[in-house]
Amino acid sequence: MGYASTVKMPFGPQHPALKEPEHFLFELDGDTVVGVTPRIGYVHRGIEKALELSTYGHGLYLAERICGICTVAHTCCYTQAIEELMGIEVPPRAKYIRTIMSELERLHSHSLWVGLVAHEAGFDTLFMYAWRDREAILSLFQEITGGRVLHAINTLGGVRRDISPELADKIRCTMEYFEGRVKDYRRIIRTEPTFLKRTRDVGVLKPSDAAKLDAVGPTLRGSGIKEDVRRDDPYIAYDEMPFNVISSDGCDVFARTEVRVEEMMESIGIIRYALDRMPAGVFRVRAPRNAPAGECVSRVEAPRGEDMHFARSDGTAKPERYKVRAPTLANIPALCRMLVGIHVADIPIILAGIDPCFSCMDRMVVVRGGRASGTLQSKRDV
Amino acid sequence: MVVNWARSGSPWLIHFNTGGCNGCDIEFVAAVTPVYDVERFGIKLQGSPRHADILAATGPVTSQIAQSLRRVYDQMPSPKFVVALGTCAVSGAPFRNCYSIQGGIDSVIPVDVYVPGCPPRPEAMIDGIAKLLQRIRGAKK
Amino acid sequence: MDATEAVRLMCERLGEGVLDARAPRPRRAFVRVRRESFGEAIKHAVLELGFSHLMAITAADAGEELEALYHLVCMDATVLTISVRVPKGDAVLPDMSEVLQNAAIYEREAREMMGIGFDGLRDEAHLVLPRGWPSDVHPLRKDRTYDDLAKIKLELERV
Amino acid sequence: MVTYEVLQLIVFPGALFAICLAFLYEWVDRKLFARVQGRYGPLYTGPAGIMQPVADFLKLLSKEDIVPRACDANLFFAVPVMYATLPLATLFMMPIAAPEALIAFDGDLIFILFAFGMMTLIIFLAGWSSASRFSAIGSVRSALQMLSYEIPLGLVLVCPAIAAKSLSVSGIVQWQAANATLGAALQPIGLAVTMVCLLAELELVPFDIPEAETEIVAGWRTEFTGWRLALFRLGRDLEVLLVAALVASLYLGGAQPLWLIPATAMFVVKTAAVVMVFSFVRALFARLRIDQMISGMWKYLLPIAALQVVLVQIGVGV
Amino acid sequence: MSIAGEALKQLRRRPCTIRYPVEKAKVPNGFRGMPVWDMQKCILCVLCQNACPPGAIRLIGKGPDAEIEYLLDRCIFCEECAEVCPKRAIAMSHRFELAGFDRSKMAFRFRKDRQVQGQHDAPKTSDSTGKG
Ligand code: SF4
Ligand code: SF4
Ligand code: SF4
Ligand code: SF4
Ligand code: SF4
Ligand code: SF4
Ligand code: SF4
Ligand code: SF4
Repeated sequence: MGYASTVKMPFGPQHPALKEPEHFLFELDGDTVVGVTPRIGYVHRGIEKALELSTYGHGLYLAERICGICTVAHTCCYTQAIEELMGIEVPPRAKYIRTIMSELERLHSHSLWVGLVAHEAGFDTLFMYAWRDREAILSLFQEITGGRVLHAINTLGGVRRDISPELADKIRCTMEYFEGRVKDYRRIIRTEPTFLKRTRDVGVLKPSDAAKLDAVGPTLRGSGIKEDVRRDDPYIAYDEMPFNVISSDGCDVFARTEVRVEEMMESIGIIRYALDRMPAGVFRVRAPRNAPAGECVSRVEAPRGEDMHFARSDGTAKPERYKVRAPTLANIPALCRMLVGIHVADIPIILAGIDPCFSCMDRMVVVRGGRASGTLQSKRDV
Repeated sequence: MVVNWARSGSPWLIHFNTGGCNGCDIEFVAAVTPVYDVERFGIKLQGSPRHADILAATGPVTSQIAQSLRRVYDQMPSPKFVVALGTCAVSGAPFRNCYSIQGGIDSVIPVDVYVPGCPPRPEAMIDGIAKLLQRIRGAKK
Repeated sequence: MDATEAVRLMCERLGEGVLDARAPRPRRAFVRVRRESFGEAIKHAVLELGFSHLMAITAADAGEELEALYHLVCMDATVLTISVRVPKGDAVLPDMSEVLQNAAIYEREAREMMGIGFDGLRDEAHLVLPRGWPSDVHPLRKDRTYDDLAKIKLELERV
Repeated sequence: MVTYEVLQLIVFPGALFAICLAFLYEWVDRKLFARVQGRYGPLYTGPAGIMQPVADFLKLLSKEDIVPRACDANLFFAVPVMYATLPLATLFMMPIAAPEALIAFDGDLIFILFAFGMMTLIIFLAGWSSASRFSAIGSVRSALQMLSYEIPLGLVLVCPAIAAKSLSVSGIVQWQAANATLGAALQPIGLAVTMVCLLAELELVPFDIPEAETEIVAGWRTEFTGWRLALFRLGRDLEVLLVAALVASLYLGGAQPLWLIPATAMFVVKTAAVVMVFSFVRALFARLRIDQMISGMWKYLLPIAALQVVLVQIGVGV
Repeated sequence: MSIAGEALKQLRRRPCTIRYPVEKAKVPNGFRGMPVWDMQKCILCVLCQNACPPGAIRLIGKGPDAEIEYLLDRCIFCEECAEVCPKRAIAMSHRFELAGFDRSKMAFRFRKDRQVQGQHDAPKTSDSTGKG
């Protein structure tokens, strides 16, 4: 039983490997996956409609709740879009604070992810260590913003709280500690043979496929393509920050892990630089209630890749159309490509490899494979 | 007596995200990790609803997930308890008007403990679970 | 390629097909084209100008018409938004997954949420949104009010 | 006299003692595993959480019992009972309170090996009887895994027997005492191979493939609830004790009194040490994939095990 | 095996766990817990109601009978209300142990002369509020 010619194996919506409810229907031939039908939409909450029905100020809190992991990315993207529509310029100090928050978020998100990928590989001890160390970042968040996960710090016209010199010292101090920890992860993932066995040559995504299927973020950079919105299309204060865009040529789960760990080192560098050079002055300007008619595209490099918001205003206090495209959705075609032809036991680790966060994906996705026919478009190329 | 002691001393949890924003979920997972370590209470995370005593649900219930939630709840052997973690799970709050949201967890299954917070800190979650355990311990046969 | 350059090249190629073209700030270009020139515009941008990365397709409700906005990015991170309008009665666009491999996923989204049909898009089967959601109700259309949608939601719950 | 023997079987060093020890070791394992990860582990159920396994067991007994419609009811009933009683019965062949086990005969080592095989068969039946996809995959994986470790395990386990010229565990313990030596000192390779195979037998990381939570939920146990699950957990704890007792007896001298320390205490100390090594080791690895595990077992472990046999033959021959 | 060094180190160290219900949790200044009202200061201007994104605040009634209703089960602890209040009548307290068995007890009513409370004790305004 279970090993007949091709069997269908459901995966989710409630499954220990997915902390979020999603459903994948795998077609198996023995122990090999021959087809994937993602069936998403379990987390579809209707945020786009809600955003169009709420004022710019209230919408900020909905944008923040597109996802609890990259809230800073989404609020940066939201505020940036609305500020462009309103025509307000954010004070430089606020830009620096947003940059610091974005990078802290990258640290927390990537270390969370290192833990998760370890967990998927059955490496619970590393998972525990990574999450323990992540707490240091969360307490920083708590000190800076008053909340551990949803920060409510970005606001239209700047940020709501300042980073005082004492706080800056605390951040530096935590960075010192965290740098040591990241180096330790780097050593562990590069040398632990069982972990390497599970991640090397698993979930291969060729650079040409990655580019054609428009993968984003570490998934793309793990296939050797150096693209990063922070460098290519600088926003907030990134044009003043020195940092390297990390990529790795492995094209497998291990390469994606490596990219993330190295990015953490870069983030620490950016935070230090920004703290040292933070301009003085106000950190918030008043935002008007209404935005004049207009439209704009706003892009942000979230920890998982490029996040894009499109806003169109009509002169009222509410957006006329607000569109969100979050990184996980962009990675789905590439994910389906990776999942075909692999071993069943590798499914969780490959899924985890793109760091899928469905809550943002479903914000809009309505791709639901039909019973027999429906698969994602990528299936067609396979 | 002994039964209540055993039940309150060995709550096994199953986690179910019904459509939340991940904020609650990562805080819930954080509660399992060293800094909060709910295993102190004997709490174990279970993958199968068949093995669980407490359903820890996060997020507003989307129309699509409602049936799955119901099914997971039905699969759990009684006595079973439900903890709604986070404002969304309590009332669906920021999303409660959205067209594909049914509301809080209690719009689908009965809830024993509500833990407001967006997201609740891991301590607040522990507080909610501890209150539930206390109630189980005190329960008359 | 920078934004003004992209706008200029698009206008040169499409001529009368362009209804509106702007480059409001560096790295952002908006070009609105006539329905007839739409396919040509996308192909030109993707294949000749190098805007090969499709970020997303936004579907919008513009009163009598529906609008689809294709957000394309090139290597220099310039975002070119090509938009096209179709009347509500005949809201069909060609499927672009020939040139943009990941277009289908966004096209399906646009169809589900806004009711723009895509000629040649497979996976016609089934409806959007939660199970049992009526296939002719597109929640992002402006004429769909919250109360209206809430009624559908209530019906779903009863099932 | 008969009552005394019955008492021995039921209370000490028989069933009751074994069950208590098994629960204690589950606690030791969880506690140590948690400490390695920088956590406390169970803390509030009993002093330092020591009653945790008991609470788990009692709670499961008091839970609702669900029998899935699709499953085979008879098997579904029999499997948990067998799973708990088999290791318990096998434990009677382990010297616990004295160098002589309650049941000792020449060849009980073979029986123990057979019992390990049986455990896997029961697991297979368990997964198969519950008619669920995850359970089925779990049990197939379990059987595949057994095929790969059973042979090296059998090979290395006969080495102490060859050295002691006895196929009885008690005999091997007594031989070690008589020669004032330890199996571990004579056959370190054998000990290492045994430990690896037993990690696989117990389905611990890196070989917890049949229970890989992130892949197939709870593997073959997915569908079991209530007292059935309680018995599975008990059987599992007893199996850990059995394995620890086996290692302690064959390689660490087993239940021999040392000066004033009684045999039972030595037994407890040695088995506890083995359990702690297991839980420490399982914290250090990632899970392997089933094909990697099987090929590793055949490629590396089997030759090493064979080498050990040859070495022992040479040692005995000389 | 490469994690063995760290693992051995852990065994010698005390776990980093905060033994929460036994030990008290430490909450930093500025933490956004449950908002509390100082009705002495409130002028019933409704700005907080308008600012609240999930609609957790409502003004009920008029004149001397007017009450402010605060719905704990809807609040997302965003601090908008405290920020917008012209009289600084709202402050984010440090209270986060808000779990309850009954949702109907999660509504609070505040009146200018007295405070009608739900399940929780009257939040004292001096209660370790973030910003005094
Ligand atoms: S991938 Fe990340 S966000 Fe998604 S369920 Fe897993 S942990 Fe949560
Ligand atoms: S998933 Fe998207 S379309 Fe659906 S409600 Fe959320 S934001 Fe709106
Ligand atoms: S990818 Fe989406 S769901 Fe995941 S963390 Fe980012 S915004 Fe959140
Ligand atoms: S309560 Fe807040 S953090 Fe939790 S799921 Fe809802 S929005 Fe996210
Ligand atoms: S407090 Fe401000 S908003 Fe309220 S009535 Fe007075 S002036 Fe107007
Ligand atoms: S904290 Fe935010 S959600 Fe809560 S009452 Fe104040 S404004 Fe409303
Ligand atoms: S703005 Fe307020 S009322 Fe509107 S959807 Fe958001 S939370 Fe609900
Ligand atoms: S904003 Fe302040 S003064 Fe106005 S009603 Fe609210 S609490 Fe009272």
